[in-house]
Amino acid sequence: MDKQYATDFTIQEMIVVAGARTLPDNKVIFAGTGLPLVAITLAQLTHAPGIVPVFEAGAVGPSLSRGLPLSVGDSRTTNKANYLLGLNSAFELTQRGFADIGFIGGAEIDPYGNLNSTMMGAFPDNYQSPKTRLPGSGGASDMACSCEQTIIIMVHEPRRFNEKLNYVTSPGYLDGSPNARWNAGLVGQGPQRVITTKAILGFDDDTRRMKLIATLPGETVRSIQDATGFKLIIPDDVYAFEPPTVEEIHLIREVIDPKGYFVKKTIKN
Amino acid sequence: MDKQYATDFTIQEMIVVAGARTLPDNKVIFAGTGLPLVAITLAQLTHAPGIVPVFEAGAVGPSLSRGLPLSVGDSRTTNKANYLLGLNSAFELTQRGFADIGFIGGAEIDPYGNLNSTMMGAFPDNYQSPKTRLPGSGGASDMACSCEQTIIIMVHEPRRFNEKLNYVTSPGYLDGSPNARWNAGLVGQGPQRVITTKAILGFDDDTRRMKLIATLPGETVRSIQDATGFKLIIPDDVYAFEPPTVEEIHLIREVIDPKGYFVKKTIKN
Amino acid sequence: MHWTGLSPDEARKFTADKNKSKRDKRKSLHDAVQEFINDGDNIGIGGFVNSRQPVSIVHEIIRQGRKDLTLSYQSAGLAVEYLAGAMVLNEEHLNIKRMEFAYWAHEAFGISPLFRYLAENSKLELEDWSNYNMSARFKAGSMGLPFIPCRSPLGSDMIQRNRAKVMECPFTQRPIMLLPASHPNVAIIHVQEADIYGNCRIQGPLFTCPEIAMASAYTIVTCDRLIEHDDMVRFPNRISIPFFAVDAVVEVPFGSYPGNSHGVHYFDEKHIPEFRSVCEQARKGDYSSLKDYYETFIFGVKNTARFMDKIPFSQVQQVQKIESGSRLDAGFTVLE
Amino acid sequence: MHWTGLSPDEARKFTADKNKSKRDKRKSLHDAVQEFINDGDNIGIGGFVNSRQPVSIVHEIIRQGRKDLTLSYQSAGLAVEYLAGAMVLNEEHLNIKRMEFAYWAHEAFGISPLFRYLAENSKLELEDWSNYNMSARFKAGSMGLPFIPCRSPLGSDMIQRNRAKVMECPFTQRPIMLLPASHPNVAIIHVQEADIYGNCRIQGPLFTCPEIAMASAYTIVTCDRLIEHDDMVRFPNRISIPFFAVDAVVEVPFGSYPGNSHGVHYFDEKHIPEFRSVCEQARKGDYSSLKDYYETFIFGVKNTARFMDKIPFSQVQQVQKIESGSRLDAGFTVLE
Repeated sequence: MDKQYATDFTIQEMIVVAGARTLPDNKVIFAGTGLPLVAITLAQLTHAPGIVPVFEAGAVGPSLSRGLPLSVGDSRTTNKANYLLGLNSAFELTQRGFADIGFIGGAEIDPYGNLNSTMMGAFPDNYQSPKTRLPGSGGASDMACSCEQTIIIMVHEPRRFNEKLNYVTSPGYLDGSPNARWNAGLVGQGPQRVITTKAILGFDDDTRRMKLIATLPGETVRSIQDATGFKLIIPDDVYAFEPPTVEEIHLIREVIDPKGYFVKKTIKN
Repeated sequence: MDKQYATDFTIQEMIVVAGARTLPDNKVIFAGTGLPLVAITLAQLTHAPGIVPVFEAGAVGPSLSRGLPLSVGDSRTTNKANYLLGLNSAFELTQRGFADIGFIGGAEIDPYGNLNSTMMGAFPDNYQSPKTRLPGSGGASDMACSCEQTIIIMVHEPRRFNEKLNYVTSPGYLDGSPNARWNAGLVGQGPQRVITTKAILGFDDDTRRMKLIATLPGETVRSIQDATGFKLIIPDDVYAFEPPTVEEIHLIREVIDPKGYFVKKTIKN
Repeated sequence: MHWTGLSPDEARKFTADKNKSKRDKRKSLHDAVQEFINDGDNIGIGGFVNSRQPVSIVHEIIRQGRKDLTLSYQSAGLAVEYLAGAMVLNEEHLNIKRMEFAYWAHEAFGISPLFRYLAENSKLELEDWSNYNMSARFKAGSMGLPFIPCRSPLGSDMIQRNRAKVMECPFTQRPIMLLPASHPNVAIIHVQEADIYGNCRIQGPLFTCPEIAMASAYTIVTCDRLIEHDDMVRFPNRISIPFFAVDAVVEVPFGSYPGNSHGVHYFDEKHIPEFRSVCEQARKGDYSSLKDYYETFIFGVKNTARFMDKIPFSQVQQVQKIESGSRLDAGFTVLE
Repeated sequence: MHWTGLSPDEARKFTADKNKSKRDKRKSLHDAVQEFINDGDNIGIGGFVNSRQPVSIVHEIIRQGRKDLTLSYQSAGLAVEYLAGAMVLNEEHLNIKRMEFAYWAHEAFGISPLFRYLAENSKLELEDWSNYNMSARFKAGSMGLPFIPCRSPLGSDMIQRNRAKVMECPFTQRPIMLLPASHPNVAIIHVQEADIYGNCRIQGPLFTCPEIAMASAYTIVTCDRLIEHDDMVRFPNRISIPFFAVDAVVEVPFGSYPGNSHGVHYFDEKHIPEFRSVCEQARKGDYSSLKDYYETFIFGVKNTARFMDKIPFSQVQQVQKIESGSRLDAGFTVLE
């Protein structure tokens, strides 16, 4: 059967498709709230039915067939779960090495994959009166630290991609120095992929700085660099990412998030 | 109704009766294996139905009406329990302050209520080839450390009451110095009573050395001191402990331990 | 070291001295809040975001008013938003002084308008932790330990904004974080089922409710259903919080509404956005809708039963329908 | 620091690199022991004294023979006594090198004759811990922490005989013990119920079985009953060990006999004293009864089913009768 590509999709739908396709089958995947939740569900419904989702509130390996959870702690995360205690148990098994991949979002990122989800404004000086106070770490920083790998999903805008973060909530490769994570006492290997509304990005093996891997439909190397507040490494083998299929967009719109809880028509800033 | 005292009882039966009577009602009592298990059951059947027993294997507040447990981890400890996880949970709630009294046995004791249940022989020199290897701490040392108070139950023989222990397994008042337990980092207050086959003993408030409180039937101050390997403090108000009643002996023999698992006819050394 | 709530040594002594007997602990919600929650308290909040949050207890705290509260929790939505709304309306009646927390927002329902409002206007003393940090801090408290080690988030700026210490592990010689225990003065917890002594049976994620209850000096529990003690102790493995860690038990059906109580009812996907929207208006400077909301749904009602009377029946039916299933033994409602 | 089994960093890497997919893990007991237990291994032993000890796995280890074992457990009876008996009979076939433990005896059934024999004759390297120490060491391992703090037994001589460290708490300035994590090479666990993927449902005390399974590199589980996966996941709150912490599942009815399996059968109050008595004779220098016992009940049978054939039926009936009751939902057998 030939694949049919969708011609009408939003950038949020694109990012969910890109995120889902990045997830390998049969791995234990610790999913943060928001778009990761949608992408993991899409992956399960397409190429990766053997994914074992873990939610920080306690559910391990549930079937997500009862509707999109509106929270990583709600009833829909618990259906046919294979383990179900609480937050401590979920994070402990992650610290122990049972979570292959952490799948998280963030509001601001730097070239080393460090993330900010705490505040915009001068830190530490204006901590008590930030320009914008964000919701806070939640479990994202724990996943970034202790899942064996992390995949980051975020909106691609210049103001979100900065050489220096306002506040480091979730550690990536820290200052990029050799073995920086090991030396800091971290156990996971760090971010492998950053999936944005414009590109698939990775990290250079030596410098640990962000590099472009693939351009999403409608984007070019130039448009992506222009939307990034720091210089990206652009290897020779950058490729164009395969567009969403009709089936993928159908699943997102009709099956996974019909009410548009996480996948909005437009992205609010 | 007048009390009828038993005329025929063994010293093990006497010690169980003395132990049971020492337990206050409505307290959370962490019971070690052996005689404490029998005494706590007798207390529940007589003056203290509101005792909340805790067993180290996990059971909290069970009804002991299904027969004497042969182990602090067997099925009979779990009947109608009010909490039932595992060893960590039992010891954690003890460390937290939820266990009012720990009720433990020991093989050797010193004047400060420190207990040995590890080995007889020269320590540390002959640790690898002790004269007698005992079963080991089990949970007794944890109870001695972290229950708010402890009650000790043991056979009264000169070789078991020594000025210096072969090996300190379960801390009492350590060297007896002021605040020795607090200074060592311990949270519980230490041993309150030592119930033996001959006497009820306590500890002097100042010196923390063992003092005689009551003589059991058939014993005198002299016979007790003679059976003790160190000098006891003998206050003026030592009294004769009330003998076992017919009802108490009946309960032990016919209801609680009819097969004589813990309450043997004779005591083996 | 600066302790909020009780220090580990104070908490140990408090619990050791407490009456831990098995006795009927039913009280009215009014009396429980009156007796156990004081001005200046550090309150440990159960639930997770908008699931099994102790909404009814929070409404009663708001009715009574309390000052200078410290709120300790990992991730919260409604419970904290309701307290914040009361503070925005009248700081003299109720105010939050400090928060030790990881996340305050509503996930799919959006960010917290009042968190932005209060934080951006310097109204709160904030201590940043991760979800695991706060969960582990309660766990250390429940275990009677002064601290617990943790491997995250080493390398983050949070360490500058909290009381964790980084030390070299004496066994591996690698850096490790030590998190100080949390011992709130009072825990507020909603569960599906409890008995009159305080034993609690939880279905679905436990979140960190058992740890918060065991760590705190006092614990107030509301439950959707009060069940017979005999039924409770038929299944001891199902008891998540033992009676001696609980001080007051109140049967409050819909005690976590409009949030989710697993196996009882789902989120009210209509009421939560409505409440959030009046909060958003307040953030933008228009307090009138917020004031109306509080007068209608909190100050204007005596208790949760009267609060529920104000919710259209079809909405209540809908949240129950989503979670309906077969009620089996041991307190499990299984959706087929 | 000298680590037995895996170090925390080795254990983390081992588990991170492991295939954690949900797949059928049924094996024969012979193959499971052959594949996962090697000479020199540190073995984490589940159960508590004589309850839910992995007796059938131990019998198979004895049949196959293993050298230089380290045994890690809190309190054990039968499992360790059986291994010790094999060592006493033929050290070339099986020997215990080291034990990290708190208690080895049989409670109501008496002390362990073979422990006295081996320890008093310098045959074992011993590390003394308390029950809580060993439980907490497994817990630290299961949590991915290199150590866990503990308040007992501070002040004891055990600290001279183990690898705990005492430090000043940086928050309270009081002394506290730090216990190094335990990561055995392999955990051997018996549970009442498991599914083919390795999910385990335990009734009664959990002991430290979940922690040992999560801490170890490999886990072998025997179960009294293999149940349908669909039944298992209807009650996720009842799952005590998740599938990805288990490497082999073997259905072995009476896998902990002659010990107690809660809700399935009680102790065999006849067989345990019989076995203990042949051990006591060996301690006193007469090995013939011990040899007969092993030839009859272990070497002379292929598996646990054939072992049970040697037990008088009336004895089997009796141990089951004590634990008979109504089997309800969620794997609970409730004695009425």
